[in-house]
Amino acid sequence: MPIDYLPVFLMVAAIVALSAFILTLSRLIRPNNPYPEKNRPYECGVDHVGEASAGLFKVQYFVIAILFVVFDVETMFLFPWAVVLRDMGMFGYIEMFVFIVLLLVGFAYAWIKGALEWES
Amino acid sequence: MEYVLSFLPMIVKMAIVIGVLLLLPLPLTWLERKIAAHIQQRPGPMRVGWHGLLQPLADAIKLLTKEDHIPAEADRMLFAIAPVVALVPPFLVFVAIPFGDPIQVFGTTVTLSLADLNVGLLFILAVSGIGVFGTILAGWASNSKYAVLGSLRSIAQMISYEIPMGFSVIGVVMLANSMQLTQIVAAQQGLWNIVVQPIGFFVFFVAGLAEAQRIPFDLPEAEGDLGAGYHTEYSGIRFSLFMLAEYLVLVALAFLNVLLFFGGWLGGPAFLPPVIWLFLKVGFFIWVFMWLRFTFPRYRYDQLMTIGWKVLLPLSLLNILVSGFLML
Amino acid sequence: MIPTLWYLILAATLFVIGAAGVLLRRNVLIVLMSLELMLNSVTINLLAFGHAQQDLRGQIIAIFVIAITAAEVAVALGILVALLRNKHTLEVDELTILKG
Amino acid sequence: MGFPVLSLLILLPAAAALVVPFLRSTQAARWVALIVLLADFLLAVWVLISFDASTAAMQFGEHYAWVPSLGISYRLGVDGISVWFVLLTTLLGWICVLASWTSITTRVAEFMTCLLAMQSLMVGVFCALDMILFYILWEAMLVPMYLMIGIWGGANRVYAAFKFFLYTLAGSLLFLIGILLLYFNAGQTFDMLALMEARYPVNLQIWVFLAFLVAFAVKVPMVPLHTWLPDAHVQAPTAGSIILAGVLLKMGAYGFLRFSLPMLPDAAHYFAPLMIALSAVAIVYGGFLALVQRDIKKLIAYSSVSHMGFITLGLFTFDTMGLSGAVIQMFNHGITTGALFLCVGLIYERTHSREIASYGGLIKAVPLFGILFAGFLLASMAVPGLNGFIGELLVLAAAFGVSSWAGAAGVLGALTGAAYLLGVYRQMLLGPTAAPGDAILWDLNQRELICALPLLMFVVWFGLYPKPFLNILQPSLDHLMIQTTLSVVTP
Amino acid sequence: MDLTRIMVSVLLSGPEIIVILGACVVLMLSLVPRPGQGGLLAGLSLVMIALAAGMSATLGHTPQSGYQGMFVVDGIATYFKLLLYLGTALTVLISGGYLGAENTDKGEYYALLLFALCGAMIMVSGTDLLIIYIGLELQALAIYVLVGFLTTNARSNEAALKYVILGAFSSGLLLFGLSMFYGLTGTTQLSAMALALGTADAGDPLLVLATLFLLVGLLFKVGAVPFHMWLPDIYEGAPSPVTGLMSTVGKVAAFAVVLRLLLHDLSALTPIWHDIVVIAAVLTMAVGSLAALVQTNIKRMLAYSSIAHGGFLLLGLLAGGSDGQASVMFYLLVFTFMNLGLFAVIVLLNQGADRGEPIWDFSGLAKTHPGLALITLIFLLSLAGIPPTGGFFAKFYVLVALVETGQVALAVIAVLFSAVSAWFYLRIIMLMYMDETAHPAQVLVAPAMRVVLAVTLIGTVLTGGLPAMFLDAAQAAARAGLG
Repeated sequence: MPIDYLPVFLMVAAIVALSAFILTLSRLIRPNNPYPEKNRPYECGVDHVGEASAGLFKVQYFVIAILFVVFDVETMFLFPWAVVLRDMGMFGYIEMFVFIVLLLVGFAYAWIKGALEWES
Repeated sequence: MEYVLSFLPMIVKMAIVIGVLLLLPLPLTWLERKIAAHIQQRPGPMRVGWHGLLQPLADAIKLLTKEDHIPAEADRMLFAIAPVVALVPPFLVFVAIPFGDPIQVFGTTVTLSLADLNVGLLFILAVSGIGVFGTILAGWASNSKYAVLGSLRSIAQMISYEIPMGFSVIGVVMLANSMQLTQIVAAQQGLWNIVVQPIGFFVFFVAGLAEAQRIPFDLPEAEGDLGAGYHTEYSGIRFSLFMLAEYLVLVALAFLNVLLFFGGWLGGPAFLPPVIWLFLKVGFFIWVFMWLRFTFPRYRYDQLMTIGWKVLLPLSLLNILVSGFLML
Repeated sequence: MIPTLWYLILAATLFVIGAAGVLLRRNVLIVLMSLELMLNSVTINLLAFGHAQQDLRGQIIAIFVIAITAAEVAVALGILVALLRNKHTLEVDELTILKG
Repeated sequence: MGFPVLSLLILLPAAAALVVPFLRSTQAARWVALIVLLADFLLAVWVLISFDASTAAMQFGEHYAWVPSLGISYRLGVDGISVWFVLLTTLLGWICVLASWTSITTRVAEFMTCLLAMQSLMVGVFCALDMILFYILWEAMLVPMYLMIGIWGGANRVYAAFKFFLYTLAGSLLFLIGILLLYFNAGQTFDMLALMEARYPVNLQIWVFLAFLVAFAVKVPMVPLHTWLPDAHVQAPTAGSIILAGVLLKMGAYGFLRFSLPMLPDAAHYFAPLMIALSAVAIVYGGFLALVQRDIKKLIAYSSVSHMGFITLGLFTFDTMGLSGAVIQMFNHGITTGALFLCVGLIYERTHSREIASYGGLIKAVPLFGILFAGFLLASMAVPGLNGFIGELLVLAAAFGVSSWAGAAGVLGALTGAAYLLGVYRQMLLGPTAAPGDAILWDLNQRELICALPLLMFVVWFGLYPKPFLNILQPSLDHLMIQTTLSVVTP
Repeated sequence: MDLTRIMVSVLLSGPEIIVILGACVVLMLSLVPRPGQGGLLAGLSLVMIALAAGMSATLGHTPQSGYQGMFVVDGIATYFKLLLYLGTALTVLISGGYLGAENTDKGEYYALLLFALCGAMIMVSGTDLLIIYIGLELQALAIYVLVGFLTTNARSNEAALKYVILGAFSSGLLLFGLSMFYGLTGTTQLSAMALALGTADAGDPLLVLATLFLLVGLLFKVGAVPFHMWLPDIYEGAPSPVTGLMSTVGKVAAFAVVLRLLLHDLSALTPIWHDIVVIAAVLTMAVGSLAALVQTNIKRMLAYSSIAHGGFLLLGLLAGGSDGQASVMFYLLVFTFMNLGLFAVIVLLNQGADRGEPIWDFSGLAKTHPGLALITLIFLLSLAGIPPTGGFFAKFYVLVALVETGQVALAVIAVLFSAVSAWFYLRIIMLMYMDETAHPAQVLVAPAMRVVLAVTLIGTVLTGGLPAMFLDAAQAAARAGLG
């Protein structure tokens, strides 16, 4: 029932309010003395060069992200299946077996292809 | 009025949960430092209060009053939001966690949970997934190389372990025929899941450690090596919100381990109320986490990814197939 | 109970926003997000209808839609990465080798 | 069913067309094409000889199912009209090979393939008794013709080829829709005879007639749609011009005669005034345009427009005289114009000029050529005693029966024709000898004579003794008259 | 769920299972790179396709339904599947040389081809909107990747990205329509939906809206105007064999879905879509024919030509009835032959360093390669619809179906644009035969390519010369499918 989720929303509201309160409180009592040198990004004391957010990163991060997107969604199929597996019996099991085997084919492909190798 | 009153128990419960959770990190930090100290055969904090008991409080005051600076090139808006975003998910997890069977208080039935959702487990997994947003926002908004790299590493780690984590609890759901946590606990009436799902537990436990970014999987922040990961640029109260969130994740993880694999509040000796018994188990897990922290070395990043993808993921998938077959 | 119509209006609004985003925004990533928005509005529609008719089919289709969307995004990002390596841009306007 | 002689007529060149491109030697290609087309001609002669002149029915019929589910069949047959066109086609076929014997030097095998394919398709068109078969052959003809003009034509050949192709294609596609309309109104058959038997509502007839009109008018060509013709004629190689003028133009008229008149008599009558008017315009306009041409090929092309006007004029008088005049004119124009283009081709091969004014006194310089050319020019002028006369006379007589304006236009056209043809005659054949540039003229050799003499023979034969021709034609014409007149029913 | 019904379902989907297994095996084999691996994988793919074709042929025409009415094997499905096998097999054969020339001889290519084939098969057989959607996405996803297969080529990448974005956009539209249909009828299964729609009011604004969304999605996939903008860019950028695949297999599958949805199960909606499709068809022919006139890139030109042909196919849809369907089916068969044949030629000519595919690649071809030029000539004539090639009969049958249902005006428009479209095919013929400059490159025709050229040539000529058997097959399938 939707009403079950009321605490969820209340909780979000409460935490946001609480954080706001704490932050405001801190703002009121803490010192505030910024100057340009202090506000520079941390780089072990060296002058920073270029934009950090515009840099290009190791492609492996993208690969991992894409693999995650694909695999994570499969969880969605597994949960409902797991709930009713007892009722579906062998048929349901075989169905999911085929599904997981196909998933493993893809996984094995990614593995052998080297998508999971972090080094080099 | 009647209608509003019907929400009263819920509001009271929520106040308790929030209050406890907000204060819990204080003793936990003390505990962790003490455990660390004693494992390393040193006394740890001793000055503030008896055996340093008030040390966390002092720390809190320090953090609250410390100057907070925002890097000049940061996205100020996102920079401010990130800690809050990181803080919300662990609290939400506790919305769905039950602390025991319903009890009778003043003649009315009170459930010992904020919301015993019928898809509780899924909800928890989903909500904890939101946690990465806090990380990515923090790293991105800082616009600092250390922070960005740290957040990338952190995210890659979290999402890598989220998959085996999700797969590992499938066996539990299968056994309980439900994703409702009270049902899952109830299904362990005779036998705890740890017995029938050892692989599931192992995967869940390890993946959980990685999710919480605890040693031996604390690479994202690895203070000694990498600055401080995604929250390099944070200080003061904002930093403390991140710390708060991390501790809460730890606690939530302990709860989940207990609820899913160790029978929750069940099976305790009769003289203890189930709730206490649950807390004891949770406390044990928290202690285990801390103990691990000072026992294991840190993995290399490639080892970390290898464990996640090449060990845990196939293992959890196999676990699903085998336990499904055995169950039928 | 929230009337089904509200869901539909929400879905339609999201859909229109998404479609507008696809057609008007120039950054490829935002275009992809807008696509996601369109497909999510479909999911809302499906769930609302399924709920209104007390029919599980709506949820099942929604799951499939989500899964397929994930695959689509995965493919899109993969291609985007390849493109980024050849042409360092995320702007749709700069994809002009193929006139049209 | 008997011996499938018509199929043989069609398939013989087709088979040769498949073989010729693989021949290594150009000489072999020429000889194979010549022999095959000559054999085809002899076969056509045999068909003519064994033709039963006493009946209007289709003869040498063949019928095989082709696409049964759509009612399309392979159905052949000839009557008194089409048998003559088969003869004409096959006659011009081998003449074309001879005419291109030395003038085509590049890609000879491919040229011969085109000629053979054309021949097969053209004979097929005249023999087809199934609408779709007819249409397919009619359309397919565009391709070899397009290639002939486009590859072996003059300087501006590509443009001319394009124009030719697209004009004809656009026209004939509407024809297809018309066929389909008839098909569904006549009970789903493409059998021409059955389609002629069927009766259609006047409204439908009018639309279908218009659709057919476009196709045939382009092919004839009638006046507003004639502009492709001068281009195509001028740019085409000699053989192409001969085929275009000799056969292809006749197909438009043949279409009117075979489809528009018998199948859509009501619409034909309805549109007769328009058609007559257009024909009259074509006669006069074509004639006047021919008058001012300086290029000999263009002149003949415009004269064709004018002469084809006589044919359509005759067809739409709905008079026995007019009809037979038109058919006779069709055949004779085919011979005469083909011959004229042949002559132009022969002289062009020597001088590479088509400028009328650059020639003079050819009759002295090259007497054999001069005599032949003179003969064909006179025939084209419709001088009594040569083949052009009878047809034009019959058409004019019929035209005066319908409308004195049309008749007057006809007479004017004939006079103009006389004027420009005589102009050519005087300029090129008489007077002091002149040739463009420093071209060396030499008289016709044996091969060229063999090309031209049969045509001259026909010219004289039909001029003096057209009786056998008319005998074979008559029953079919009578039948056609019945079909066009009796079917005028008020719905 | 009793066992026999499951077994029947599995049996019915046998061809799909074979193809998927084949794809998985090819994918796995592609991981062990060896010299000559491309040939092996191509061969394996062909074997798998042949097996699936055999299975489909044995399943035959009698309508049989499986997976609780979500999947059907009937006349139309079998016919279209055979067509899909043909198209994919030819593409496999074309690809070998191309991949070699592009130095991207990766085994995944064939696996993706098989995945695309399987998706298309599922589209053809699905009788549930969800299944159709899944098939469509499987096909589309595989083709997205195939379009971008030349990873180092920016054109290929760009085309792939555009295709993903627009493909997903159209999927979104389609899905939105689907969700509304689900809401209105309470089901996604076509037969149940047809029942529910039988009593529905065609004027209901929600229903109209749902139909519109569905229609727009479908028109997108078909490449009909005004949703055709993606086609030229993607055709141009994609590797040539993939373009061939998209223009044949993709079109076949899309039209199979269109036929099944609009003419069969959702025929109750005809009043809503009919006029829109009329306009779309006319515009499609107009834009396709006219825009092709000015193209100087052969693949772009063929993209527009393909759009124009799509317009013609829509006319077959408008004709409806068993003749209309059979005409679309026959058209697609002929189109597969002639278009893939032409793409094979393009791939042949395309092997040089210059990959701009300008139409001048064809100039003077007849001088240096008369045989190849002749074959190309036949394909071009067929595309232009000149008899006696298959293209003529394809268009002819559509016209027959149109006139049969009294839509003469449409037929007239169709033939007019058909005449226009002849222009740009003629242009290539002109270049081949009438251009004086000799074709520079020496073209080597590998054995696989010979097979492709032979098959497509024979197909194009046979469908023109002896169309009876092909027509009968299409008609029989259409009638069996109606039952």
